[in-house]
Amino acid sequence: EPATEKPAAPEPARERPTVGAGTAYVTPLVRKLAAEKGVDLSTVTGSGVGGRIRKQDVEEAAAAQQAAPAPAA
Amino acid sequence: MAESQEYDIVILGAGSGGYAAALRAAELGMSVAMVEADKVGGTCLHRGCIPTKALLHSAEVADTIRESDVFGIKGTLDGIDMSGVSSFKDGIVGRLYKGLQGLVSSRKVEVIQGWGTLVSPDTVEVDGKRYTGKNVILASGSYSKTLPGLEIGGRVITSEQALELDFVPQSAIVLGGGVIGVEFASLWSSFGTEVTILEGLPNLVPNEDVALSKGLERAFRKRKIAFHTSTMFSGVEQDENGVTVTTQDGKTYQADLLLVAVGRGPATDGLGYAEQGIPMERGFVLTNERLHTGVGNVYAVGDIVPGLQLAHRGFQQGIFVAEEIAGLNPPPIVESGIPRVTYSEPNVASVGLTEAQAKETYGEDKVVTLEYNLGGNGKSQILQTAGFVKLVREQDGPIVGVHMLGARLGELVGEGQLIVNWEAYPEDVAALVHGHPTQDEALGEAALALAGKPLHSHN
Amino acid sequence: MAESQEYDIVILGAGSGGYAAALRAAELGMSVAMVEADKVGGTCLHRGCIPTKALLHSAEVADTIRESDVFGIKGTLDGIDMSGVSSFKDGIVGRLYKGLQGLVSSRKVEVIQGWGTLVSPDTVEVDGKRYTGKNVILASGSYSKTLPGLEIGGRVITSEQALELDFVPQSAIVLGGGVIGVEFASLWSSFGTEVTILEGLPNLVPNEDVALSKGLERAFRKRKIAFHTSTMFSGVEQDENGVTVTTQDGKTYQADLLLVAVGRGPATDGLGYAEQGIPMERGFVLTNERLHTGVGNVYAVGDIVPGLQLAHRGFQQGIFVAEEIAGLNPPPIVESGIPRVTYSEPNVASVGLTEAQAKETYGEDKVVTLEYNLGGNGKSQILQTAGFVKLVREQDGPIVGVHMLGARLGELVGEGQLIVNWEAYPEDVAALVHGHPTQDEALGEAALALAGKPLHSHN
Ligand SMILES: Cc1cc2nc3c(=O)[nH]c(=O)nc-3n(C[C@H](O)[C@H](O)[C@H](O)COP(=O)(O)OP(=O)(O)OC[C@H]3O[C@@H](n4cnc5c(N)ncnc54)[C@H](O)[C@@H]3O)c2cc1C
Ligand SMILES: Cc1cc2nc3c(=O)[nH]c(=O)nc-3n(C[C@H](O)[C@H](O)[C@H](O)COP(=O)(O)OP(=O)(O)OC[C@H]3O[C@@H](n4cnc5c(N)ncnc54)[C@H](O)[C@@H]3O)c2cc1C
Repeated sequence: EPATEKPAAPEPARERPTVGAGTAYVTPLVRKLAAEKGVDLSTVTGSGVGGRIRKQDVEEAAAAQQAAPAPAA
Repeated sequence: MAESQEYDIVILGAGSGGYAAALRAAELGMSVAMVEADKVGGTCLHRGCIPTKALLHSAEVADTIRESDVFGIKGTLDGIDMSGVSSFKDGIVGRLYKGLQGLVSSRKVEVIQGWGTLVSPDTVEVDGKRYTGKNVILASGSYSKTLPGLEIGGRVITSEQALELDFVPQSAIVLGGGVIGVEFASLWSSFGTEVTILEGLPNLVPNEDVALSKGLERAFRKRKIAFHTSTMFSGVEQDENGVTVTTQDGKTYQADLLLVAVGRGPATDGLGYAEQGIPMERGFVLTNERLHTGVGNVYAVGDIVPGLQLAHRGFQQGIFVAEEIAGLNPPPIVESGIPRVTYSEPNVASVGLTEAQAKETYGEDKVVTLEYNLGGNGKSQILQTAGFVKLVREQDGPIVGVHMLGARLGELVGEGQLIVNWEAYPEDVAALVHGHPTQDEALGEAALALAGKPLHSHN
Repeated sequence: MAESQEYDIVILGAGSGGYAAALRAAELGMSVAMVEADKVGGTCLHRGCIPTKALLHSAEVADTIRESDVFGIKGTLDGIDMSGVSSFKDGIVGRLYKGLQGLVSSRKVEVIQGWGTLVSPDTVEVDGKRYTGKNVILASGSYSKTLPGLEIGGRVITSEQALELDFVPQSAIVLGGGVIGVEFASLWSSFGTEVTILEGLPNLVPNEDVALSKGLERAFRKRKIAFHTSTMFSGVEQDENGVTVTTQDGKTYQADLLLVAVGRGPATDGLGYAEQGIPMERGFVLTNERLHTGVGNVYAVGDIVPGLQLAHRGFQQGIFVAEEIAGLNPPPIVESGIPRVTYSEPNVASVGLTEAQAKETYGEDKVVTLEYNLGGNGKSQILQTAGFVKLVREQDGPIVGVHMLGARLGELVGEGQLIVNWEAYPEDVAALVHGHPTQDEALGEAALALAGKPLHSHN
C-alpha cells in the first residue's frame, strides 16, 4: 500500500540521481515529476523492469497523496 | 460602423508564431481568423530560416567539391550558378509554402488577406472590415533594423535583398556578427566572396558562451573570413564601384556590398497596439510569463515579444497561447531551454545556460564545466571538422547548459534540449553509451567525462 | 611451471569491449593486463566501424558532386581515386589508433602483445608466460563468417578485403543484406559500381522495423542498387574475369566480385574457454545479465556475447563489467535500449522496440505508432532526402521505439536513446519544440503528432 498516512516530511532540496549502490535507477523525467508533485521517491514502489519507478507510479503516488486527508493548515 | 465577424481567436500576422497558434487552436476546436498582409509563413519561410538554410546547403556543396581531394574524390568546382542556387532555394520555399497553405486550409483556419490594425482590444480591422475575437493574438513579427543614419538602398542591403542577389559579390562587408551576419559571412565565403565582418561587441555570436565565440572566431580565421570585433560603425559611402565603410577607430573598409545585420526590430509601429493600451517598450510588446498583455484577452507571440527571435520559439509560444485560451493550463515556457543554432560552417549550437549565466545563477564556485574536443570523435575526424562539446552543470546537480561547435552539430541540439529541460545529471546520460561512430557520440563522451568516467578522453 | 604475474583484471582481447573495460577499470584504481594478438582497437577501429565510415564519407562526397547541379553548384566528378580514398581512410584510422594507444598507456593499462589462451579460470597464457587475474574478462571478438562450401579467396571476399581494395569494382554481388552488406552496397554504388544484393530473408536490414526495411528498399531501388530478397545462395564459381553466383531458385548472377557479408561469428575457437568450463553455445559465450559466465570470476563482453554486435555495446558492457568488479553495482544494460545505425545512404537508425516487438510485449491493441514523413521537414527537403521518423508507443504509455530513415539521421539516434531509455511520453518530447530548421525537428514533429497535437503534419 502507498504510504498515504505519512505526514508530509520536509522535502529534500533536490533528488540526487541514484545510479548504482543497489538502488533502483530513476530516470530524469521521473525524478523531475516527483519533485514537481512533491512525491518522495523512497516511498514509491516501482512497477517497471527491475523495480524501476515509472511515471505512472509517481502519478499514482501523487494522486494518493492528494486523496489523503490534508494536514491541518 | 463596419461590418464585423466573430471568432474564438483573431490572430494578427501569419508567421511562425501566428500560424502555430492558429493550427493548434483549430485542432482544439476553436474558430480562428488569421490576418496576413503578405504570405502565410512569414519571415522564416519566405525570407528567413528556410531560404538562408537552402543557400547554406549550396555553400556546403561548394565546399565539399573544393575539398573533395582530401577524401580521394576527384572533383572540380566549375563555378557557382547563382540562378541555379536561387531556383533551388525558391523551389524549397515554394514546396513548403504549398504544404503550409494546405495545412492551414485543411484545419479550417480562415486566412484574411490584408493589412490589419488593432482597433479595439478584441477587434482587428482589415480594409474596413472588422474581425472580432473572444481572444486576440498579436503576432506581427519583425523587420531588419538598421542604424541611425545608415540608409538601406543600392549596395547597402539587409538580409531580404541578400537572399535575392543574382550574383556572387567579389567582396562584402557584413555589419553585425550575430546569427544572421555570421550565416551570410559563412555562405558567401563558401561561394568565393571575400568577407569582412564588423562587430561592435568584443566577440562574434556574442550571445553565446564565450567558448563558442572564441571557437567560431578560430574557425573563421582558418576559413579566411576577416572580422573586426569591438569595432563601431561610423559611416558608409557608395558609388557604382562599391561601398566604403568607415569605423569609429578611423579605419575604412571597401567592398562590393554592405550587408546590414544589426538585429531585428519588432513590427509594431502603426498597428494600433499602443493606442489600445497594450504595454510596450522600445516597440516590443510586453507580456507576463503566460504571454498575456494584461489588456482584455490580448496575447502576443513571436518576435514582437522580447527574448530570443527564433521561429521555433514562435511555434512554441503560439501553441502555448492556443492551449492557454483553450483552458489547458500549459506550463510556462522556459526561455533558456529553447535551443539556438547558427547554421554557419561550423555550426554553433546551444541550449540552456552559458557558463557565465550558470555562475550568476548558482554561484562562481558552484558550477562545473567540461569541454570534449572533437579531435577524439571519429565521425568528426572523418568529416574533418574541428570543434567541441561543452557541458555546464550545477555542482552535484544537473546539466544546465550544452554548447557545441562543429560541422553539422546543430542537429544534436535536440538531444541537448532534452538533457537540459529534463534536468538530466551527467550520470544519466553517461549510462547510455552513444552510437559509434557518430558525432552525437561526442555528447555522450562529454557526459561520461563529466560524470567522472571518461572513455575516449584524457581527463 | 611458467612464470606468472598477478593483476586485478586480465582481459583477453583489446577491441571495443576489452579496451573499454580496461580504461574504466584503470580509472577505478585496478591493475589491468590486456592481452592482444594484433592491434589495440580491434575490429571496429582497424577493419570495422571506422574504415567503413571513412569510405562511406568519401562516397557521400562523390554523390554530392554528382548531384551538385540541383543546388546550383557547377561541379564535375572526375573520378574516384582509390589510393586517395585509402590514404584518407588509413589516415583517420591511424590518428585514432595513436590517440587510443596514448589513452591506454596514460591510464597505465599493461598491454601484453601476443596470442592468449585461457588456461585456468583466472589465468591467461601468452607465449608461455602466465597472467593471473583476480578477475578475467573474455573479449576476443568476432570474425567474418562464411557459408558452408563458400570459400573466401580471390574474387570472393569479406569486409576485411573489401576495405583494402585498391580499385573500384565495375560490378559486385553482395551476399547478405544486413548492416555490413548494405553499407558496402551503398558506398560501392556511390563509387559507380553496379551492385546486386542477395538476401535470404524477405527484407533488407531484416532486424529492423519492417517500415525501415521497406523504406530502405525503396531508396535503394531509386539508387538503382539491385537486390533480391528471399533468395538463397547455392554456389559460386570464379575465374580471371569474375564470379558467377548461383542461387537456389536456379538463377545466376555475374560480377567482378562477391562480397560475403553473412554475419560475424564469435572468435572463441581454440582459446581454452570450453576447456575451462565456460558455458558456450554455437561458439558464443553465455553469461547472466551481469555478464558473468558462472565460472570463477570470469566475465565476457562484446561480440562473443550473444546479442547486438556493435562497438558501443562493447563499450557499455566493458564499462559495466569494470564497475561490477569494482563493486559499484551498476544497473544491468537493457539490450533493446542500445542504438543501432546502418550508415548507408540513406541512414537507417533505431533504438528500442520495433512495432512487432512492442505488440508482442504489450499486446496487439496496446501499441500506437506514428510515421512522420520527411517531406514535411524543411532541412530534409534542403538535403533532398526522403524518409521518415516512426515512433512506437505503449498505449497511454511511453515511447518504446524510435525508427528513422533518411540521410544523416543516424545522428539523431542519441536523442532517440534518451527518449526510449528514460521512458519519455510523447507529451514530454512534444512540449519541447525542436530547433528550426533541423532534421532533428522531424523527431519533435513526430512526438507532437503522437501526442495529439500535430504541428507541421496532416494527421
Ligand atoms: C535571414 C533570417 C534568417 C533566420 N533564420 C532563422 C533560423 O534559422 N531559425 C530560426 O529559428 N529563426 C530564424 N530567423 C528568425 C525567424 O524568422 C523569426 O524568429 C520568426 O519568423 C518570427 O516569427 P513571427 O511569427 O514572430 O514573425 P514573422 O515571421 O515576421 O511573421 C509576421 C507576419 O505578420 C505579418 N504582418 C505584420 N504586420 C501585419 C499587419 N499589420 N497586418 C497583416 N499582417 C501583418 C507579416 O507579413 C508576417 O508574415 C531568421 C530570420 C531572418 C531574417
Ligand atoms: C565492416 C564492419 C563494420 C562495422 N561497423 C560498425 C559500426 O559502424 N558501428 C558499430 O557499433 N559496430 C560496427 N561493427 C561491429 C564492431 O566492429 C564490433 O561490434 C566490435 O568491434 C566488437 O568489439 P569486441 O571487443 O567484442 O571485439 P573485436 O573488436 O573483434 O576485438 C577483439 C580483439 O581481440 C583480439 N583477440 C582475439 N583473440 C585473441 C587471442 N586469443 N589472443 C589475443 N588477442 C585476441 C583480436 O585481435 C581483436 O583485436 C562493424 C564490424 C565490421 C566487421
